[in-house]
Amino acid sequence: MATKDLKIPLLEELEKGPWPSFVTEIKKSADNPMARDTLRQLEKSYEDKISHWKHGGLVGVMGYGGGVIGRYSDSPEEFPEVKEFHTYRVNQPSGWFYNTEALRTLCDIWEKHGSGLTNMHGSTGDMIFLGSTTEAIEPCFADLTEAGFDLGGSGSDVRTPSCCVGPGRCEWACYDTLDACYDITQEFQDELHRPAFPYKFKFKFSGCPNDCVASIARSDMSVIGTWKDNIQINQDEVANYAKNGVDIEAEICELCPTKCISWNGKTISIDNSNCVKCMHCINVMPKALSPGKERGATILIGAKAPIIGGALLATVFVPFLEMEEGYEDLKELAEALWDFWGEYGKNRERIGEFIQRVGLANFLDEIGLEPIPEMIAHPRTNPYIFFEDELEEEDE
Amino acid sequence: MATKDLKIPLLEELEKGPWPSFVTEIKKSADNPMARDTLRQLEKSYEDKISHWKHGGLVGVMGYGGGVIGRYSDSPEEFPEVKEFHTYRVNQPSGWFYNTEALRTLCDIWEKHGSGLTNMHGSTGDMIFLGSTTEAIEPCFADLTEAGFDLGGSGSDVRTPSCCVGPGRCEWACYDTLDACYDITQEFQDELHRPAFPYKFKFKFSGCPNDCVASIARSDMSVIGTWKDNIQINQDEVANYAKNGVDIEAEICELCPTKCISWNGKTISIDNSNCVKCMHCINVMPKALSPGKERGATILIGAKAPIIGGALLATVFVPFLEMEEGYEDLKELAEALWDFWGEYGKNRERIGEFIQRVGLANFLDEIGLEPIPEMIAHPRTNPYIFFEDELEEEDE
Amino acid sequence: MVTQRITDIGPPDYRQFLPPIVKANYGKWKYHEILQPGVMVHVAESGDKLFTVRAGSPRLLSIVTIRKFADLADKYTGGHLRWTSRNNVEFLLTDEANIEPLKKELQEYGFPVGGTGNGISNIVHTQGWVHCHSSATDASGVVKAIMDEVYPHFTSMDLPAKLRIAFACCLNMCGAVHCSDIAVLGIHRTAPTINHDDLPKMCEVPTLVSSCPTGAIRPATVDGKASVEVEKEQCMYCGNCYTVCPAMQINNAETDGISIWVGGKVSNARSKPMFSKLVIPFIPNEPPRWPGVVDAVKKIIEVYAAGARKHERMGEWIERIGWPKFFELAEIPFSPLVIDDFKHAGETYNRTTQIRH
Amino acid sequence: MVTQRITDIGPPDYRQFLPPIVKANYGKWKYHEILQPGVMVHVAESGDKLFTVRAGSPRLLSIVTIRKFADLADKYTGGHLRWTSRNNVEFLLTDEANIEPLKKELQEYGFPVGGTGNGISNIVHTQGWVHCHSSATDASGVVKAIMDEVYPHFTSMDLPAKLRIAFACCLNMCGAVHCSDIAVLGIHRTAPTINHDDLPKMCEVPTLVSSCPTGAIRPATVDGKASVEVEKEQCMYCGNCYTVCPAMQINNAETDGISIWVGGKVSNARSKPMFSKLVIPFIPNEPPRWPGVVDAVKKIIEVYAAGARKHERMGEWIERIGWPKFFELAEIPFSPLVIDDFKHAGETYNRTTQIRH
Ligand code: SRM
Ligand code: SRM
Ligand code: SRM
Ligand code: SRM
Ligand code: SF4
Ligand code: SF4
Ligand code: SF4
Ligand code: SF4
Ligand code: SF4
Ligand code: SF4
Ligand code: SF4
Ligand code: SF4
Repeated sequence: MATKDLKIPLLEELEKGPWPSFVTEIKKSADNPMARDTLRQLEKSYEDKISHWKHGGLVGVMGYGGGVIGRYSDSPEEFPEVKEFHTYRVNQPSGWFYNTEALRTLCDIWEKHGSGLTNMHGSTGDMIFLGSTTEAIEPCFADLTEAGFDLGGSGSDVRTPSCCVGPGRCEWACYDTLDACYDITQEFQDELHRPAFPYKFKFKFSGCPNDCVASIARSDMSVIGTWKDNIQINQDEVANYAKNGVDIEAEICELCPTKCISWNGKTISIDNSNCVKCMHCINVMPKALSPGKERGATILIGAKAPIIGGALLATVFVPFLEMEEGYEDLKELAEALWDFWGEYGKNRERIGEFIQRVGLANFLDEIGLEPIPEMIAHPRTNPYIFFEDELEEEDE
Repeated sequence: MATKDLKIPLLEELEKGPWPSFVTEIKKSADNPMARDTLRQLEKSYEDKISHWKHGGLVGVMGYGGGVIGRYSDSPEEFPEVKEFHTYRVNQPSGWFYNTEALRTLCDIWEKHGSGLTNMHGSTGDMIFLGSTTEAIEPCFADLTEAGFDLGGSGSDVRTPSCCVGPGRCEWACYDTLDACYDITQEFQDELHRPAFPYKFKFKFSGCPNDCVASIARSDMSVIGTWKDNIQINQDEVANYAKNGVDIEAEICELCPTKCISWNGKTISIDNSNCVKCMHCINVMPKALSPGKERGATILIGAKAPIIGGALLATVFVPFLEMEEGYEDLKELAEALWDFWGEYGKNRERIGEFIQRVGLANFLDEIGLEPIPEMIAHPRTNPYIFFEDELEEEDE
Repeated sequence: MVTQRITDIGPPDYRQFLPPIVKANYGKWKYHEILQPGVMVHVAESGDKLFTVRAGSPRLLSIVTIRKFADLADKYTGGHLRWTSRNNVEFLLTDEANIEPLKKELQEYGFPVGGTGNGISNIVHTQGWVHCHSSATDASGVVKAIMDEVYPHFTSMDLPAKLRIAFACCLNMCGAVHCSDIAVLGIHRTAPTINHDDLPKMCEVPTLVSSCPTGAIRPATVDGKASVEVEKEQCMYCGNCYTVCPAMQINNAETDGISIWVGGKVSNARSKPMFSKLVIPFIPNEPPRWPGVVDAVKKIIEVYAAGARKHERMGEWIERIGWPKFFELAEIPFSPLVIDDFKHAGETYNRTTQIRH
Repeated sequence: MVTQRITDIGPPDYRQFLPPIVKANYGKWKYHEILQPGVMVHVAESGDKLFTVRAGSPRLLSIVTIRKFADLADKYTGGHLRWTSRNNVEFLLTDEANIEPLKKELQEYGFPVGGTGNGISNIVHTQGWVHCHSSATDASGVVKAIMDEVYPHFTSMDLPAKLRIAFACCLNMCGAVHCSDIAVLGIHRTAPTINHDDLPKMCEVPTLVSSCPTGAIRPATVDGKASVEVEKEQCMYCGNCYTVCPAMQINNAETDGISIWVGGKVSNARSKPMFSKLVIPFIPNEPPRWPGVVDAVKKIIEVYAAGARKHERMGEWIERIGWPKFFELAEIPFSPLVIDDFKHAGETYNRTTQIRH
């Protein structure tokens, strides 16, 4: 490999140590001049402790408003090969499942059109193809679609949905996360490729309250599997866990958030009416316990990172939704949200912030959802109640 | 009594039932024409469901800015005797202790100058003398001071401090609430009688974290007794409680907020380093447990009712203060607060709201208190950190 | 002349009012016991015993009654008595034999003995139509109606824990109801009506404008005079403007009424102090006996008494069972108005899947 | 022409990529066991067993490595593999005998097997100086330096519970670090410097002005051109203006650096999801190996590992022992900057006497 002449002593410090090194990875692609200049410019950042990337003019695929992030070196003379260094967000398959054939095809395309560097995967879930010229965009896109791949979202659109492995491997999946993610992604191709919202909108699908795609923290619509009926118990296996060293009282009963499990030294019993489906007992004894049989999902709305008003976790909108194939209820809900937010949301106002601005009760009223106590942690503590509307209705 | 001719059928409904009736009380004073018209006007309010009082022009004692609340009937022709119906806030003795001589003197003064109606006591703590004319104010005040009583606060001043019964009767008093309340009241007579703050400022003194004067919810400076060392345990008495039916595991260990007590069926043991001095275990077994010996108080600042920005509970400023006679530290702290708030607080901005507006860290800096983790429930979750000041200091 | 006026003497020194037994054992109490509802003994390290007999009071007392209390105190306590932070009267005895006769006389005079331990004590309350200009309802009357109904819990100690009821007649919350197990709060529901004739005479427009927490008040010229106007959609009927300016009439016989809040507490015992939360946004004013309010309070107490564990305050119980269950048990329809929409509203939304289905 | 372009096909159908054993047992899994760090078995109702070998990855992968993974998959898994939500690679095997050879080859190639159970998995992270314009620090380099140090916790499962570290290079928090056990966050600490020449050409002033969350940006005419000025006292260096307008340079080699946050979580297990809280406001950028950050993270992990009970996540442990104790144990000086002063700051003040003295 043609890396000897690269003077990157600082970066090479990061080839030491047991964890696989991203520097080594970039070096592996160093036959590619873009990768070489990536390393050289990065070494410069390591020297002077500042990013040397600029953003700027829109780049992208014809007819799409997103999927490519434009990026330019701020020292194009010094690093001509990364003068333009755009990324592609390539929509990953549900659950990040691949076969080797697909992977090799993707590698070939990226060898042909870009730096040969990727992120597997980006934080939203896409495959990130890291670094290509403006010129390469359209041909690369053609090759991708030819191979059955499409771009993901960027800008004020539906972002690439993602999901946990779910029924593909996990015994706790309370609905088909892979299918729901795929179905929703397909349904909203137009919304994904042609930004028309006040700001981005992210879907994430987790099969159970463990929330392995962190949907409650970072998706505008978070779909988290849960169940309604009783936890399924195999008492023999409970006894086995106890025998094999699980301290059921300390590790399970005491940590149950509603203290609804009890252990008599032989069997456990669960007051399911007080179980809040937190998963903890099931997590500790997967052979003995499983979620109930009446399964569905809780739909939560409005999580986001701090910009602008502070980070938000998602809020319960639908405590329990049966996740039937086709997901019509989910789609209708999404569209109801978008209608209202699309009309009244401010530019760069995520839906979570919008809900807070207009007030949850008003928002629910507008989208036609019945307010129920499950939507709140507790009722208001301040007496600043807007009665006017109600009184006007009484008058009528 | 001359109550037969009073037509107050609605109010008389409130003479029924086992609880002592305020209507009966007013009737008892019905020889007094003001009390009669109070009943008549109140009956009118009961008929038309609205208050018939107005506030308005300032009334008061010469040289004082507070202590008398002006009140006028909105129907003076109909109820001439309550045309003027001002209240006096008479500063109660610490802990609301009286002897019969003092009570009789007060009754005589009030018979002479007012309606004969009182509140024993007002929510802040004062005796409230309910209803007198403007003319009566000065003579009544003269008689009160002659008898050793003075007016309490109203307006933007120090309000009448109050305290729990403390060492006067309660075994849990961690400092001398009665003395502290009296001392502070005497110290700040000028601040109490001559409003010069942005808004009211209330002191309340509770001898232990049970907080029997609700100071944490409704005083700008809340002084709550606590201790530093180990809870004193009499294991024999613990055993007695257990024998007499206290389920120590369920009623105490499980309800301890930090689960720092354990019970082996015979004795309890407490991990005092994790005890948060909540009082619960002591409350349940007063014969067996008592607060430690190293006693003092936690000082909390800024509680208030909802107007304007929503209600606030008080915030920890000093986790532990030795409450030595003279209370110099307390007085210094109060004055430091008033200096800063007095200068920068907005009109009608309670100190709790002011602290939130300027930020707790800035506030502490201004009054010269070291910030410590005990002052916060948890560190910030948002990344909006103002570094500028710090960086400027580095520059210097 | 002026020099002869006595001022700034402050309250009398409490020491002169302390009973001798208190002086002797000041700060040296060992433990206490509740002997029966309303009767306690505090035992000093010295072995001395102080007995307390606590009587309920309507707070609004005539001097006739106060003198009667003085008579009783002279007869039974050596002239010593005190009031509590919840407006009950406490007779401080050293002779145990005096307890029953005193109780009897008090009860005959109409003043029940009770209010201790795990029961309901007196309702902390405010002025209402008896004295305040901005009250959305009466205070003493509502309190009387409720106390008549919950009376058995005053004279017994049969609840899981203390249950503190407080009442305030407007959202100034002079009773500091905001941290009560059950708070009964008078509320206005319509924007103030402006008396444009009086306003310029009585009030300063800038002070008035800035008194409004929501910025609903704007300067306006009405009939050539400097007055204000109120943006109704922004008004939340706090009455703050009325307190600053009497020409902004906030009281409204048609629309004023009462709201019910639950689950607050003050003590630091077990759980941290908590605010009360709104559960019933509105019940009309129904003088003289407010049946709607009384029934609502009674129902809440019943379900609490039936459901809570020993030592569990209202708010602790509700946190354990969850708000959905509380609304269900108390048979209170869930009103969208209880969903917060004030400054920190977002902090009150449910942000977890932990739900009872 | 345009009609021939393929668009809006979406991602390929995942079904084509599922291993046969997954297709056969789809949604019919019974339980799983972690056989050793990085190796799990999922047992289906049918009795079928799916073995997973999880390997760590720097996320930034060359196609050379991806092809190597493909080779390994062809050799050991019938061509089937997946990535996880924390950017690890999972090889999906049916033949238990292939586990050890695959592990060996992976490790030889430099990719450790681990990341399961009660240990540290891969660090979720962002672009940093490798690709993003607004990064206050590098991402991949900091992550590499930390992972080298916490490596033993990746290849073992010796912690009380899962410990999730996340990294983001600016407060846009693309890594969604805000709910992590330990969050490492790049921060700017000075207001943007304005390029008044470029600004009028590149940006719309109204959009720019309204992009600032604190209202620090005001329109201004500079050298006769429409530009903006920044009220420094109001700026909290969020970089929002820079994202909207490249002429507002937020990066600053002197003052940029890293902050450390702890105690967040996402799962609904036991406790509700929680945000991470700031404990170290600033550590300077120290490329190439960021010793300050690495040491801080290591120390926090050490005290957590020593103090937490089984199954207790970082935030749950700290809530149990209290924040004062955490600062003491972690030997972190308490900075006034960790005291909140943003919108809901008052909600973070301590409003109880419950204190460990
Ligand atoms: C590539 C990626 C980071 C990564 O290394 O993985 C990324 C990169 C950028 N994000 Fe992000 N975000 C990425 C996932 C996220 C996530 C995580 C997620 O989606 O689960 C978040 C937090 C969750 C959320 O949406 O709130 C996130 C919150 C932001 C924000 C703040 C949004 C907010 O409402 O708070 C911005 C700022 C903005 O929108 O202008 C932002 C903006 C950006 C921009 C576009 C900066 C810009 O304005 O140009 C970054 C381009 C970097 C580059 O040079 O390529 N990025 N961004 C992630 C997308 C890859 C993918 O498609 O898979
Ligand atoms: C008399 C009393 C109620 C009672 O029946 O006991 C009372 C009565 C009034 N209060 Fe109060 N407050 C009384 C204790 C309280 C308390 C409780 C306390 O002090 O512990 C509070 C809540 C705690 C607090 O201070 O936050 C309280 C919070 C208010 C407020 C709201 C203040 C705030 O910052 O939120 C106002 C409004 C105002 O200041 O304009 C107010 C205003 C008023 C005014 C002066 C109304 C006005 O603007 O004219 C009331 C006069 C009523 C009248 O007709 O006499 N009153 N007020 C209490 C004083 C008696 C005494 O001195 O002992
Ligand atoms: C007399 C009084 C203090 C005073 O100076 O006036 C007082 C006296 C005692 N309180 Fe109190 N408390 C008094 C108002 C309060 C208040 C304030 C209030 O109610 O507005 C509180 C805070 C209430 C709250 O949290 O909302 C209060 C919270 C407590 C507690 C904690 C209860 C809890 O578990 O949350 C105890 C401990 C207990 O009862 O086990 C307590 C215990 C006690 C003890 C047992 C203390 C003692 O050893 O003497 C006293 C008799 C209690 C009883 O009545 O059963 N006292 N106590 C007040 C009587 C009011 C009344 O007439 O009913
Ligand atoms: C593969 C993956 C899902 C995927 O589709 O990619 C996954 C897979 C599993 N998770 Fe997860 N989780 C995965 C990310 C997550 C995340 C998201 C994250 O880390 O960003 C979370 C939320 C973390 C948080 O709360 O901050 C997550 C919270 C859990 C939990 C709850 C832990 C807790 O007690 O709080 C469990 C239960 C357990 O481990 O006992 C769990 C359990 C599991 C199980 C045991 C489920 C199963 O039966 O297969 C899987 C193996 C766990 C293991 O690694 O020990 N998984 N899991 C993700 C692996 C990431 C990685 O490479 O390390
Ligand atoms: S979220 Fe639940 S169903 Fe999905 S992988 Fe995690 S544990 Fe399994
Ligand atoms: S799932 Fe959670 S709440 Fe339900 S019984 Fe198990 S530990 Fe308790
Ligand atoms: S606050 Fe404490 S010391 Fe004071 S009376 Fe109540 S229990 Fe006793
Ligand atoms: S005082 Fe409270 S925290 Fe301390 S041991 Fe007793 S119950 Fe526990
Ligand atoms: S609560 Fe309101 S109406 Fe009642 S006394 Fe206080 S200020 Fe007046
Ligand atoms: S009642 Fe309150 S909100 Fe309405 S106008 Fe008056 S001050 Fe403003
Ligand atoms: S966190 Fe900030 S600097 Fe890092 S990739 Fe996201 S936007 Fe860019
Ligand atoms: S960095 Fe943020 S706070 Fe500062 S000027 Fe820019 S947008 Fe405003």
